[in-house]
Amino acid sequence: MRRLEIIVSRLAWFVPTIVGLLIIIFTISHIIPTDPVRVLAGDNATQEQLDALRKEYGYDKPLPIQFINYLKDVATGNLGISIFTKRPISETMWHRLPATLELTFAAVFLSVLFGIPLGVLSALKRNSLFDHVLRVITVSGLAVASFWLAMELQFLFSMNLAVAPLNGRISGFGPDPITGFFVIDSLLIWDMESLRSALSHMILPAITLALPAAATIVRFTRAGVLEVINSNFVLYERAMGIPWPLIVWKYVLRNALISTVTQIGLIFGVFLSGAVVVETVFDWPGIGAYAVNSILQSDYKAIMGFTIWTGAIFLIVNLITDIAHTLIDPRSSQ
Amino acid sequence: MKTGWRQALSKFVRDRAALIGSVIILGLILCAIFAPYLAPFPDDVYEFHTSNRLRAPDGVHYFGTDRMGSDVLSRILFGARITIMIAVIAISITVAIGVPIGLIAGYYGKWPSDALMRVSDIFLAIPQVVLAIAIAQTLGPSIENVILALSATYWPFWARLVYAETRSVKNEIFIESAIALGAPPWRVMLLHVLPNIASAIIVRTSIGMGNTILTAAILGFLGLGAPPPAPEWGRMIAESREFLPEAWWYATAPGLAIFLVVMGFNLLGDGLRDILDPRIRRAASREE
Amino acid sequence: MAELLAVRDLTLGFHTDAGLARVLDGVNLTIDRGQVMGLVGESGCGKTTLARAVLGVLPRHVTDISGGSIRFKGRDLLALAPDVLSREVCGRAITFIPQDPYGSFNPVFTVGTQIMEIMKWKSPRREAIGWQAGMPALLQTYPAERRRADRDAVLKLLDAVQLPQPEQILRKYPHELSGGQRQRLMIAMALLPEPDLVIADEPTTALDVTIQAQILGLIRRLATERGVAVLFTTHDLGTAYEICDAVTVMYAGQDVESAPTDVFFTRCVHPYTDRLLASLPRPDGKVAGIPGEVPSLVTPPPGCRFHPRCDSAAADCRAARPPETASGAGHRVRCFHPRVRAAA
Amino acid sequence: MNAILQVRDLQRHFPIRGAFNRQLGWIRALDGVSFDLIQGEILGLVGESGCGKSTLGKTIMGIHRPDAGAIHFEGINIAGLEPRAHRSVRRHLQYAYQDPGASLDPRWKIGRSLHEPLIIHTNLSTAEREVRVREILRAVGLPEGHLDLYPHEISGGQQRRVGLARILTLQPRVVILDEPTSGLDVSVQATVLTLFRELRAAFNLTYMLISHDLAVVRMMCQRVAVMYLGKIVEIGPTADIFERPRHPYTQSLLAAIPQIGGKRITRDFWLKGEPPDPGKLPSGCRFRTRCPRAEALCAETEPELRLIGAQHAACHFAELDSLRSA
Amino acid sequence: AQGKYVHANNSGYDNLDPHAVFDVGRAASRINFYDGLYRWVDNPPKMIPWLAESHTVTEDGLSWTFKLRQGVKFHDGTEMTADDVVYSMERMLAMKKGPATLFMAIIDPGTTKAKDRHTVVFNLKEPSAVFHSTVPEILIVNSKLVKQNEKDGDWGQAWLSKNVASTGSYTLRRYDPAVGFVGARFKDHFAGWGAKSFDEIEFRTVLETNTRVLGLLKGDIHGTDGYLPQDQIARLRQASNVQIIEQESMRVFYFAVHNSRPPLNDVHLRRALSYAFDYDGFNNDLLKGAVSRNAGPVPNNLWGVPKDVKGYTYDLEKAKAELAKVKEPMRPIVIGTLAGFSETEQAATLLQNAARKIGIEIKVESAPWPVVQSRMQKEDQMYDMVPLWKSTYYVDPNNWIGEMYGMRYLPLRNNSYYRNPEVDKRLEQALKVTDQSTRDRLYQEAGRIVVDDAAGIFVYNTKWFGPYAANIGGIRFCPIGNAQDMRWAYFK
Ligand SMILES: Nc1ncnc2c1ncn2[C@@H]1O[C@H](COP(=O)(O)OP(=O)(O)OP(=O)(O)O)[C@@H](O)[C@H]1O
Ligand SMILES: Nc1ncnc2c1ncn2[C@@H]1O[C@H](COP(=O)(O)OP(=O)(O)OP(=O)(O)O)[C@@H](O)[C@H]1O
Ligand SMILES: [Mg+2]
Ligand SMILES: [Mg+2]
Repeated sequence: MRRLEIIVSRLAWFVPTIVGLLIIIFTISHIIPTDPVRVLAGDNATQEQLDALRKEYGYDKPLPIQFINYLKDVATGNLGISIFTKRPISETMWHRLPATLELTFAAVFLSVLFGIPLGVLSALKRNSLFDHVLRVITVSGLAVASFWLAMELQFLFSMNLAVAPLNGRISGFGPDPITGFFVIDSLLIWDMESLRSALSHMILPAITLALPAAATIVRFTRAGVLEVINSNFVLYERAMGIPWPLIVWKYVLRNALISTVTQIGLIFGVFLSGAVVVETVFDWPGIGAYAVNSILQSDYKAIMGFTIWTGAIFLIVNLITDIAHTLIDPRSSQ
Repeated sequence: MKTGWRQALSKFVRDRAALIGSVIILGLILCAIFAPYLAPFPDDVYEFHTSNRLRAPDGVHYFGTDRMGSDVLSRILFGARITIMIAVIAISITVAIGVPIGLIAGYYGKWPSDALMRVSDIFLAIPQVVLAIAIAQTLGPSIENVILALSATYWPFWARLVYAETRSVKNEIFIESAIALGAPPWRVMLLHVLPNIASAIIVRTSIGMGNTILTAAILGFLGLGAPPPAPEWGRMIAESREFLPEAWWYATAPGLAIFLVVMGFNLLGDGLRDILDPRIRRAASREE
Repeated sequence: MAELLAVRDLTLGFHTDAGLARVLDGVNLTIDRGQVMGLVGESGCGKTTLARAVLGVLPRHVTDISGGSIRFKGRDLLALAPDVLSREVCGRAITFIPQDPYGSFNPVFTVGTQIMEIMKWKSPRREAIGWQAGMPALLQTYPAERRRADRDAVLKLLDAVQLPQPEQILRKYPHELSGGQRQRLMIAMALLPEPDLVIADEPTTALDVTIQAQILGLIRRLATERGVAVLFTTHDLGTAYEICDAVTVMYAGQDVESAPTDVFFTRCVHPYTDRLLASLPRPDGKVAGIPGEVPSLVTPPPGCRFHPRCDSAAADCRAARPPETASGAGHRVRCFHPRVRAAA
Repeated sequence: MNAILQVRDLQRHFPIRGAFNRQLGWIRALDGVSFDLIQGEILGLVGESGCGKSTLGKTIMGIHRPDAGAIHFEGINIAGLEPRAHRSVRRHLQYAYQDPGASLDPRWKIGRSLHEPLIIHTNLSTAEREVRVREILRAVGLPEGHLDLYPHEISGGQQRRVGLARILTLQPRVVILDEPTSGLDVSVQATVLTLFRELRAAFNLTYMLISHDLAVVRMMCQRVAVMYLGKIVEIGPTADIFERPRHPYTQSLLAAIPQIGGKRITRDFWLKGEPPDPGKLPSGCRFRTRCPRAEALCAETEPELRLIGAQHAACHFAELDSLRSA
Repeated sequence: AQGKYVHANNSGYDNLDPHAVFDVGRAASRINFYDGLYRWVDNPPKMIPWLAESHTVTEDGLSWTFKLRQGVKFHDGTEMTADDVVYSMERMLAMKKGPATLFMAIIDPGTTKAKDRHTVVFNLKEPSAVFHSTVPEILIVNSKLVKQNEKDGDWGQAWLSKNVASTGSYTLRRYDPAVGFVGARFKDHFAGWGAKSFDEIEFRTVLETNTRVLGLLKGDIHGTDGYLPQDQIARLRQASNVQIIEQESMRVFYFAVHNSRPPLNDVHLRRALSYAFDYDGFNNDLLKGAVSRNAGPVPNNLWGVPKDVKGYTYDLEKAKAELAKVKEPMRPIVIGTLAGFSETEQAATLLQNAARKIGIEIKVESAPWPVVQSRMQKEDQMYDMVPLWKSTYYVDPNNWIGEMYGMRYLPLRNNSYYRNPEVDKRLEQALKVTDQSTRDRLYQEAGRIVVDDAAGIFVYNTKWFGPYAANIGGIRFCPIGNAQDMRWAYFK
């Protein structure tokens, strides 16, 4: 019951939040000195050409009207035409989404795979050498600039050791899109060459993305476990002679994960911001790289499109996080 | 018996993380102040020696030279000034906006808190880096605009933090008892609530410094930061990118500088959290 | 009656920021089979620490056990390997009723899951060594047959602790139950493995008086029916009077006096016990506290730790801790200058 | 008799909220409470946890706004006064928190905490305040050196003294003591209770003593009120209530307290079950779900406080013999 | 016929429509999929007949009649006719994008006529000396096919952005805007094929320079763009499996200077700045001598260049002397650089550095090209100076000096806001007359004045260093299209 209410109330905030976001972005976009029409028309356009285009795209109307028209378009799923690529923005977004998701999932996978067990272990071995070393690593993981890490990884593994590709998502075009996820697609058509290529391209960007996230997970899991491990119920379970591994990996972990799960929304933010930079450095054809390009080109429609998308993704992730939270913590669905 | 602050100080000295962190930050500040004296080639911030470009590190140029033939070490030392300035001003603005808003919304509850939550929700609905990039780009690349973009995107964090802390402190009995004694709201907020959430703000500020520096570096990297020839670290890394295969030192030095400084602030924040945050302290005393 | 548990000269401390806190200092405690032994004393005197020492769940890294023994049915628990202790003693021969029935349930599992977990490992029907013995704990299974038998036992006991509709209760999460219900479940969980000794650490302090009365009655009745010995920790002398066969008093980490309940409340001879009883509120309004403060455990006074607050203290009290002297049947006291009372 | 404080039909309800701020129901923390506090007396207020004792105290203080009812303090109705107007009343009506350690700002030295009420309510100069603070410190038996200490640096008993000193600087007439001894060891409790008595004599105070420890109440109070789920079910002189409790709840409360040297009560304690959810009170008498004497009438009409002998009790069958002796 | 050629390009192929795209970076899709009426080849560029065999012009220079080649097949097998040419011109004019800007001023919609199946007539509004050199940009699409795919009168724009409908050398095999395209050799192309031409060509977008270089070194790709940083060229030269083809290009790097805004309207200040740029340091140290000093606006390797003009040299003494003569009050000068084009930034900082020494303060602002461009096109918003390249769209001095300093191109292409009647008179005349030697003289005279006026700081003409796998032969470089016309190339 409560779960449904959480979902509904989250969804109810969806639209106002996105509209609010758009107002912010729309406002700042219109301070851009770029004249979108000029960009659209190309290097050598004449004044009449510009006027015609201005009318065609509705740039001659007052700003509030433009905004309302834009909202109408957005409501119908039309994000407009990119000034720079001259293609529908939603199409580009859909086209690039699998790349970003594939990378993000890989990073989530890596960070959870390493983050949670390491977090538990360092909590158990609190103040041991292991814990100290891990603490140094996690603090470093959060301190390192992702673009720099990406470059250093490229320098080491691609340029010098030549064990991983420098950038890109796959060599060439990759398998024909079925799901759009190269790893899955190449498995579906059993194309081992593509699979190898896709995985080897993914490894460096995924590590770059996963490092700060894994560090965050380690820290939260560690703190969660430490908090739980001192709780009375652990004392009780120990006093009742329940085997220690069971206490840790079943009873403590489940409790500790409650706080970790609530952090996943935040971690996802880390991923999305990370994606923006990491995709740029690794030339990963996802929406993050598209956003940076659009921003650098002052392609404000594309920026707004990207903003809506990230806003929506972020809100959805938070929604999922909330639901997951109610699933693992029975107290919250009361 | 030791007083609260002296106790905190002695803990601080014992906490290695906080100590290392503050040593690093102190180092940064000293570098910034004494950059003209420390730098082997202080003129190289503006001075180019095109025939001397991309020299590998040696006894003269400890960190090598860059694409214009300037001494990388000297530029990094001067870059510390920019980094400190951006971080300090941005965080000050952020705190100045976020703390009062969070305090008032948290203290009064009801619609101010709703309004705050909604507005900050909107700001928090997309990753801060993205928003900062968008704003910085819109306003045009300059240090002032970087600061503006950072403050505009980071204030909700402080507002939220102060809001949450205020809400929880407000439930403390000593607050209720101050109200019961008849203390007016401003008195309660400024003299009771604020000092009690100060440690949380300090901790957050220290870690926030690190984040701000990272985001500023990203903006610099994307060419949205200080214009050339400012020796901004993110910009230096961006400049170095095309020379990465031949000139490894070029990217490595500013990257390490960012890393060290952010690490310093994070360590300090972590350490301060252990020292100042009573909740953790309580948990720690229960710990095995 | 045979000795079930014998704690001898147990001395231990915790490493703290301020230094080593000498929490227990040569504590002696004896519990016979089927006996309800009250352990009373003011807050911080080491009752919980003693109980946890017996259960072997003291905080590992900071505890410094410097002497003494805990003999349970002839085995020295302190000398036992932790995994043997956890497997064979804890939850099986010795079980535990905690003070805080809410915090001691894992909030994210149903109470049924938690009870069945205890039964899986600690059920009296579990053969000591099966083929699973060498398996890692995470991989061991719960044979369906035993599970069924265990479940029947659980339902029966829940009924005995006055929990109506036990099937439904097992499906609930801890936060969906009231404090009294939770504490009843804790009692049931302590009795299900059919232990010889139950350690109850202030099991009623978190409860209201009327509920407390119900729970105390329950513990008393079940202990008597099943012949289980109970170590009952409390700082409420009334509660101790209510359910204990015998009482041991502690002061600042030292046991000072131990006697059968009726003797204890009428003919106590240790000055501390005497002052403690005099501090109880009385209808006539004549109360007298104990002047002075509880000593720091990091720098405790030498000898008898009560001597700085004791009006009959003399030089010998500072010099050494008084030895245990018998003062009647089952009445032992550690004082050089016991109160002389006319026998009532 | 001179009632310094008259409480009439006081109500205070807390909403139970779900998501969306949707209201799911009410907790009737105070559900029509009336009583008088007589000048110079100590009135005990007992009842189980969550029955509304603290809420009553805080509502009288104006920390909570009452939903209905009147509170006359020295003849003025102070119920629902504006916060600003309430502040002047607070000089004379003070609330001592259950845990005085927590009621002192952990970052303020004791001295500063003691100055605060004077800064708020008076225009005294620093020096004048200092004199007053030292006076009061002596009255509660604390050395002056403590002014420079932080709350966590002094013992629990001393914290309680500071808490009282802080209240007494304003020379109040009525002090509401909320569970002043809970969590204290008996030896400390004895000292604290003695202090209360001495201060009352020295400052001519009237106390309302909230406690769930009947033994303390019996020792300290002239009159006792017994609360059950937001209502006073019995009120009267201490001796009468302890001798001849009329309400079955009071009877069971008395029966639940172990009496050293007396009969062992656990053998035949008769009260079953637990208090109902305060959000879902039963119809009629709110004690009927646990009451062994409950009849059909109890489910229909809610009993009002009636005068029986020297005390008032809210039970349809208050005249019957006590359950304990039955 | 053999093999697949893989090219790594530094910008994205996000649109294949030949009438929408018109920048040098994306020339490969235009040139390999589509054919124009004529075609530019080689260096210096020659125009050869292509879809058209020949043309005639009326006396007044207004009516241009092109004779089309017969039997040219579109990829779908239908024949290319004059109707397709008319449709293509109308389509360009209607869409008003990219290449349309070359024609909109001189051709009105509806005036282009198909005289017969293989003859087409363009009717100009005014005589134009440059029209001839823009004819190769009239790329022909399959009008029937495009019309079938029109939606809501969009001239088939949505469809053609992802598809190819042409007679061109290659047919579209695969396309992904984020990745690039693959073309398969069109066997029936009218121009025929050599024995060793590629079966397939793949153009990938690889934004990162290092990846392109590494790919070339590893043999994953066979060619990449020819304007790599010199450090990379140096690196590639050392590899045995890579060849560098060196060609003089027509891409002039200069500072556009706002000639109308004080104090830059003072010729002495402009001269001072021209003396303050370290040409040698920039061309020889930073760019490792890979470029050649170009003293004026028109590339040295084109006609119309006054060969005797040596231009300015780096001389701070002379700069100081000029600065002393400046009457306008001084203020900080703002240079706008192109974000992502580090050369512009390096040039700006180099000038900044030298100017500081003679007491001129310079501020550098970086912005993306669209921002810079749109500011340049407004007289009040134009930066004081912008370092940038002037690329080849058609091979005529008008592409450079005409558009840079002719008043008729204010403000869209003349971003220098340079208004000199003496120069303008000559530029206008050169547009009308068709006699080559007269035009050569006019452009030389104009160029001389512009340089003397220091209307811009002219730095270098680019050299093109085409990095290709060593086993590639037949690369024909032409400044237009930058050697991305793959139909002549082959594996050795
Ligand atoms: N982990 C620990 N580290 C340091 N000191 C500890 C630790 N656990 C307990 N102590 C100290 O040991 C002393 C005895 O604690 P213990 O919990 O045994 O007292 P108790 O008699 O059970 O008190 P209470 O009645 O309050 O429960 C206290 O002073 C306590 O502060
Ligand atoms: N601020 C509040 N908001 C909502 N509910 C409240 C609030 N304060 C008290 N309550 C509820 O009102 C009821 C009475 O609470 P109150 O604190 O007055 O009880 P009490 O008798 O003082 O209990 P205790 O003996 O535990 O102190 C409880 O059910 C409590 O949960
Ligand atoms: Mg205890
Ligand atoms: Mg209360």
